[in-house]
Amino acid sequence: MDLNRRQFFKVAAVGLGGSSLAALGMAPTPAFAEQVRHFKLARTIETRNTCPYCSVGCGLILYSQGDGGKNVAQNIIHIEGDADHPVNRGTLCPKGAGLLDFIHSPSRLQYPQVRKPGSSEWARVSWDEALDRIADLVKTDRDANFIEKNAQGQTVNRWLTTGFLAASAASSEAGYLTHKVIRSLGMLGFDNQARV
Amino acid sequence: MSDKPILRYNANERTNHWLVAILFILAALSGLALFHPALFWLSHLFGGGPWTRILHPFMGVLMFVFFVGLVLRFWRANYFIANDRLWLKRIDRVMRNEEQGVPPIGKYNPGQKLLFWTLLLCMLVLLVSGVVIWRAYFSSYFTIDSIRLATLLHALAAFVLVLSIIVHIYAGIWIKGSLSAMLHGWVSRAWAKKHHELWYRQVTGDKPAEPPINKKG
Amino acid sequence: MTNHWTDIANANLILVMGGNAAEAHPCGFKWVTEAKAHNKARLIVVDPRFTRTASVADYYAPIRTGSDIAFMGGLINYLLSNDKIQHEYVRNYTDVSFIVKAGFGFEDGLFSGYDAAKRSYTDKSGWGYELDEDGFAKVDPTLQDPRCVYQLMKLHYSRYTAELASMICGMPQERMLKIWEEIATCSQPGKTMTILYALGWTQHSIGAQIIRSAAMVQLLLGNVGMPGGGVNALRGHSNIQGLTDLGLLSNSLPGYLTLPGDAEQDYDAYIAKRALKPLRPGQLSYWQNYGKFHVSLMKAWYGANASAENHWGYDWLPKLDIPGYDVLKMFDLMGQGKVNGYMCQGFNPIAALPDKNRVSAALSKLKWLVVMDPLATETSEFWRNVGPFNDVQSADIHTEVIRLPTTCFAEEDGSLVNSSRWLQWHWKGADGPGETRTDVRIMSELFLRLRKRYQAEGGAFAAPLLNLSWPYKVADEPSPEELARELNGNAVSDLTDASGATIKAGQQLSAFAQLKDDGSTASGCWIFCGSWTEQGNQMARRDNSDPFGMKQNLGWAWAWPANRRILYNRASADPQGKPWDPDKRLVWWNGKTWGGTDTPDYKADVPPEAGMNPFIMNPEGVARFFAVDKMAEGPFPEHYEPFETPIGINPLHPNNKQATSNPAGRIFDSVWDTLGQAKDFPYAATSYRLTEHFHFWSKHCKLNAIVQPEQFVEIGEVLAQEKGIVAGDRVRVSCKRGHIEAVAVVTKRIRPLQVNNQTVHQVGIPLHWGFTGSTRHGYLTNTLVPFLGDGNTQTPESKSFLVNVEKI
Amino acid sequence: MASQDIIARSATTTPPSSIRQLEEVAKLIDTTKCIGCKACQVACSEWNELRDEVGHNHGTYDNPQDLSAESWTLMRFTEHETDDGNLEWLIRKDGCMHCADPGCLKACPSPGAIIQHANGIVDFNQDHCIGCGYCITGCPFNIPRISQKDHKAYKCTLCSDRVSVGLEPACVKTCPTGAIVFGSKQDMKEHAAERIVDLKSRGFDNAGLYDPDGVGGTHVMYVLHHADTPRLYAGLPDQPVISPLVGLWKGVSKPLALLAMGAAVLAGFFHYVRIGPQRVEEDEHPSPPDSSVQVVDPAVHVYDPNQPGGQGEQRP
Repeated sequence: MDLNRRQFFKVAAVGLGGSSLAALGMAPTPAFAEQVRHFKLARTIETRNTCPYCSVGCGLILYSQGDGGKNVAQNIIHIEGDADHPVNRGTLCPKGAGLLDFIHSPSRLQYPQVRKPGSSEWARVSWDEALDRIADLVKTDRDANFIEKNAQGQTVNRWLTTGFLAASAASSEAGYLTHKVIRSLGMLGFDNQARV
Repeated sequence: MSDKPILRYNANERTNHWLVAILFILAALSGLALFHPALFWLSHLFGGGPWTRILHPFMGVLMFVFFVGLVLRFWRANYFIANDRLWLKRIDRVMRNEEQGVPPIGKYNPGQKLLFWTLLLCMLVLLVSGVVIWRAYFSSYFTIDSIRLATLLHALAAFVLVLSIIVHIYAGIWIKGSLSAMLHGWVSRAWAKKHHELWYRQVTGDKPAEPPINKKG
Repeated sequence: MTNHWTDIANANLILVMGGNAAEAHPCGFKWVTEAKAHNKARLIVVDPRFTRTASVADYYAPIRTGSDIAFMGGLINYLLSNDKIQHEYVRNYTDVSFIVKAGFGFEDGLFSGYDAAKRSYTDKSGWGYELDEDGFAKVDPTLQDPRCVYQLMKLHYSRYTAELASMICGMPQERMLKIWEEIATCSQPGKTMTILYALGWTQHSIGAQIIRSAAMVQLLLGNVGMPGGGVNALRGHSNIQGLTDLGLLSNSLPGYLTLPGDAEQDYDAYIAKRALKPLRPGQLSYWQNYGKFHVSLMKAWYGANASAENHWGYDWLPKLDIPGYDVLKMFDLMGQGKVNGYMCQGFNPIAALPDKNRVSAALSKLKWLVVMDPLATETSEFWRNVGPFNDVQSADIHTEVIRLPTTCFAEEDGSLVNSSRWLQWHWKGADGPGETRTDVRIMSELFLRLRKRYQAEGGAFAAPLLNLSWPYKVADEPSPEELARELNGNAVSDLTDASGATIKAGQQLSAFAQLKDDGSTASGCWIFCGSWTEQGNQMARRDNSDPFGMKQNLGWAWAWPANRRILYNRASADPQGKPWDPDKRLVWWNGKTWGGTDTPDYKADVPPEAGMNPFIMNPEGVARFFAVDKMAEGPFPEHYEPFETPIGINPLHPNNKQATSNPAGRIFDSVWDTLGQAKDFPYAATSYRLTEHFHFWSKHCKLNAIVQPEQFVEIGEVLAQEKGIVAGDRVRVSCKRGHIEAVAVVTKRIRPLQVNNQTVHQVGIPLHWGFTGSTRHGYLTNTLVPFLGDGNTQTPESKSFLVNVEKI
Repeated sequence: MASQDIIARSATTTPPSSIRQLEEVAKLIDTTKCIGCKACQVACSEWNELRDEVGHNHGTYDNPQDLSAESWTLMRFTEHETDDGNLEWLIRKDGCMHCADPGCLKACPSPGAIIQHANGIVDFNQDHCIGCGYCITGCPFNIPRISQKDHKAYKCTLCSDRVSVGLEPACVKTCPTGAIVFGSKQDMKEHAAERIVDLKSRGFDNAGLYDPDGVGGTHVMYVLHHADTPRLYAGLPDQPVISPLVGLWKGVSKPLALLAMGAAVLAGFFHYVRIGPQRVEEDEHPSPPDSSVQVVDPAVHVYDPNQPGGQGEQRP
């Protein structure tokens, strides 16, 4: 097959037309002023909080998804420093900046569990089972080992065979109530993390 | 003189050539899409930018593989011979379709031979540099500087290749009979005698014709 | 902190020693940066390692871990012998002129009254002042009396020459002197240095005395009570200050009240012993009000059941037969099988306490263990075999473990007390995951169940449980608001306060000055009184204005006591009541009353000429260089070697083995043979935290795991070369108690030190890894820490022990 | 500052709208205040919802080891001993410099995959990214990374989503010591000037600002104690420029090449028009081979140019 002049012109014309057509029709429309990523906090709920880590006590703002309506389970999607806070003025250290992963950590415990003596795994239990069991264990030991009077017959009202370590990040209210309860049991083996 | 035609390319050779040709078109179009913004629309022929990026290197590698096939078939026919130098000197006459003083040449004229070796060189450069800038699999093994150099060489080789192929295609259009030769393999004795006389004599055993007085084309 | 975070910006010089503020408290450290930027302040860092704090310091000096008293003692000597002290301050506001009893003595590293058998000072009778006939301490304002505190102190520290100090600390002498010189410039009135420290000072067998020595330096420079001054403990955890204030300690009650001992059978004697009378004329001695605080507490706890008749329920409080059942003591008893049950609320003892293997063995002896935590802690899984990281046999561990999921900070309302003593309220942002419950609810439900059982079946001494006041609207989950109001306190019956104003029964009190010891007031923690008044929740205040530009922010949240931001701030003014420096004004006398940029830590209406001194909590009215009988080791800090010492002797007392390490340190008999010798474990190791992680919590956060994924130890280039260790190698760090394996970080930042004419290499061991969480599993670093501690605070010596290092 | 007008798009030959006079923003990183706490790393990943792999410790404080599609910034630590024997721990926050003359944008073949905002932010738009990696080739600071998950290029966006609503970038907000500050480029230069005065007073005679001209200045600048030797800071380029190779590749060569190709086609066209095809004077349509007659198949007559007769004798 050979091309004569006319045919050759045809080919050329078609090629040209085709390409310009493509250029017109198929070329991507340049998207101007495109917002690459949209701002995600536009309508989140803001809650004031305090960093639970060190004792600088940085102000936090928790941003949670949902407007607080009846049908929403607020979910915290972002945490940022509180710019009004006189100490941190909005800043956060690497620990505070990563707090979102604390709240949503795969290590978060979800329900009460018991590990039976000698066992190598957890068994899930209900809160009532767990708390009743603990109450029984506590009472049994206290009743068995409570010391009302010492050798010299002095009133001492102490209980030494069970101990309690208090949290270092629990709120003062929780700490106070814990102290109130623990002392009412006469417990002395009571301490917190102040030293370590 | 007999008018029995001569088989210039057998079926395998033709197939091989057209495979390379098709792959070249695809690689070239996808390459050009990434080569200059004005041609980016070509990427839509391949299903968009990412697909163009994904397909181009595979098409390139395939083209190279088949091209190797051509090389194995034709490299011996592309040695330069004595006449070639004169032919090249008289290229202007060739361009003017004059045969006055244009020496007879073998199966391939020096232009075709030059093309052949240029293509081979370009293909090699394209392959090596192409591997270096192939992000999905290989780039991580090379330094940023070698990648930069490779990118430049790749573009350069591609440019030369495209240019050569344009010449090649036009030659095919210009020299009547060569396109059909590559399409169904046969050329007329007259065609062979006119364009590749030495080859013609070799394959037919004819003696050289007495010196012509003059010829018109 | 005597001062607070933002106040650091007022400093002219910042000494970070025994801490690593930039890494452990980055957002507080910001105010150091501010002081540098806006106050031209200089930053000095003294640390065994060139830390990230050191990377922005103006002067850095390396020091051998545990030798800080030698440095401070040398500094005291330098200041005294070069007369670089704030004379007027020292003369008027400290005890330098007090005459010490003849019984006091110091010989060959031991103070008078030592009982070698008991390893403690059983006779502290000499550790006090000569009293005159009116019971006031004798003083010599000329400071010439050889028995006056000034002369005794001078004598005591004259031994701490620069040569000796440098030899003990392994600190090049010229660096030491350069730093001392810089510090000495702060003896000018108005030029202040702040000292920032943390566990790098507390976690030594001599921790409390190191801090005293620093306080003495600050007193000599007149920097206590001054803006940009003070001795500032950068507390570790978000509410550890609050829990200490609330007395969650073996021997404490809320507000630094203390439990009685067995001998204190008589209630009035118990109060009298604590309501100290002034030791000098005209002094306030605020603890005279102890009774009011105590009665108000008991009214808060036992309500109507606490009455004058039953001494406000005095017998419902347990009495101590020993100084205290602190956590070390309890785990020692546990190891002896004398403890049956244990509860851990947000505390991970197997990772936090010294000698992991000992702790693990102790826990295995428990009948039952309850863990309340938001996270899966190592303690709750101490029975699980996790290969080399926790190589135990679950089947052999017969402890029943109950694990209760709790909410975290974001899932509850409440207040936290930061290091600045600020009570800050926070709000709930979302519900906790799964079935999590608040600590408040768990403790309430537990208590109500116990009370029900005691009501039904009786049992041992049920009275305190049955009489405990539980006035909460929702009994099994009291609201944080109710508890906060109870902490603040209210009027039980109508009363009139000092100003004559009447407070109706049930109204919130506005200040602890209103507390009474007749049962008409209740307050769960007297120092928190004022945090939730009739005006509402003061802890939730958010006015961050700073009208005087002194960075006091009185309108932000609420600070105990009485919203004072800087303790002893009366000392920021001279005896005439004028600020030492107009640019550093906190409080001053305006002719009628005390006031200023901060709430006066003083009786507001007492004129300067009355001669009442600034340290109103001390019966002396002044600050003490001489600690009288308050410290276990003696009235003056003395350098003792760590229990595991790399040099074997105390260069101050080379010939007295008793005085090598702290003679009154806390150590149990069973621990002695777990201590290593330098010949087997030649390197001085120190453990510490990294800025990327918080204790053992943040390793559960992917974000933090990413930026510090795997356990490592830091080794100096010289030692690494000796040992053929290159960065990235795995090494084994061992001591007599066990070993860990980790990646080696080889660094220029730890250099060999010349100590007592020998080369001492130090090894740095961060502690954030364990066998639960999102980081790569690691060994619990405290495997290496000896099970012993400070004689006053029982704080373990996690900061200096001996190890060996080998390439694996 | 909040405006996100686009003043340059990759692979776009016509200028975008650029008549508005907008103030340029800049992030200033003060290495002399930086404590290397990595808060910026964490805040960046938190805000941008990135979670890189939990890697290994390789004997340094640097973690992750290098930038990745999921780590857009990181601290690089260098222990440097000065001539007077003092130890310095030089810590540099590495990440996109947001060049005024961005090499990545120059190299990118995909229209709109890389855009430069009027406030100076250089941003990647993954919707348009084709994953070719040319941006990496073009970047003088070796910043962009291709994700092996989705084969798209990623890097610091200077939190363009935050800046567009008037906020500062996440790393700036979080920086505990104020080592990272943000504002108009002018203000940042002034702030840097103050810092440099302070640093000189502390004995850093070579303290200075890093705002390299080679790339037309940057919208992320450093204050360095040793501005005379930026390479001390984990190989920060002393004189960054877009590689001449890239310049050649993406510069004039491209239009010229296109021109040449076009010219070649036209040359052929006009050659055909003017000189026309070469025909063999005989029947244009040779009769199809008839098998009865002997045909010549080169396959049995291998042509050898070196055989006698191969050299056709000269014509006169």
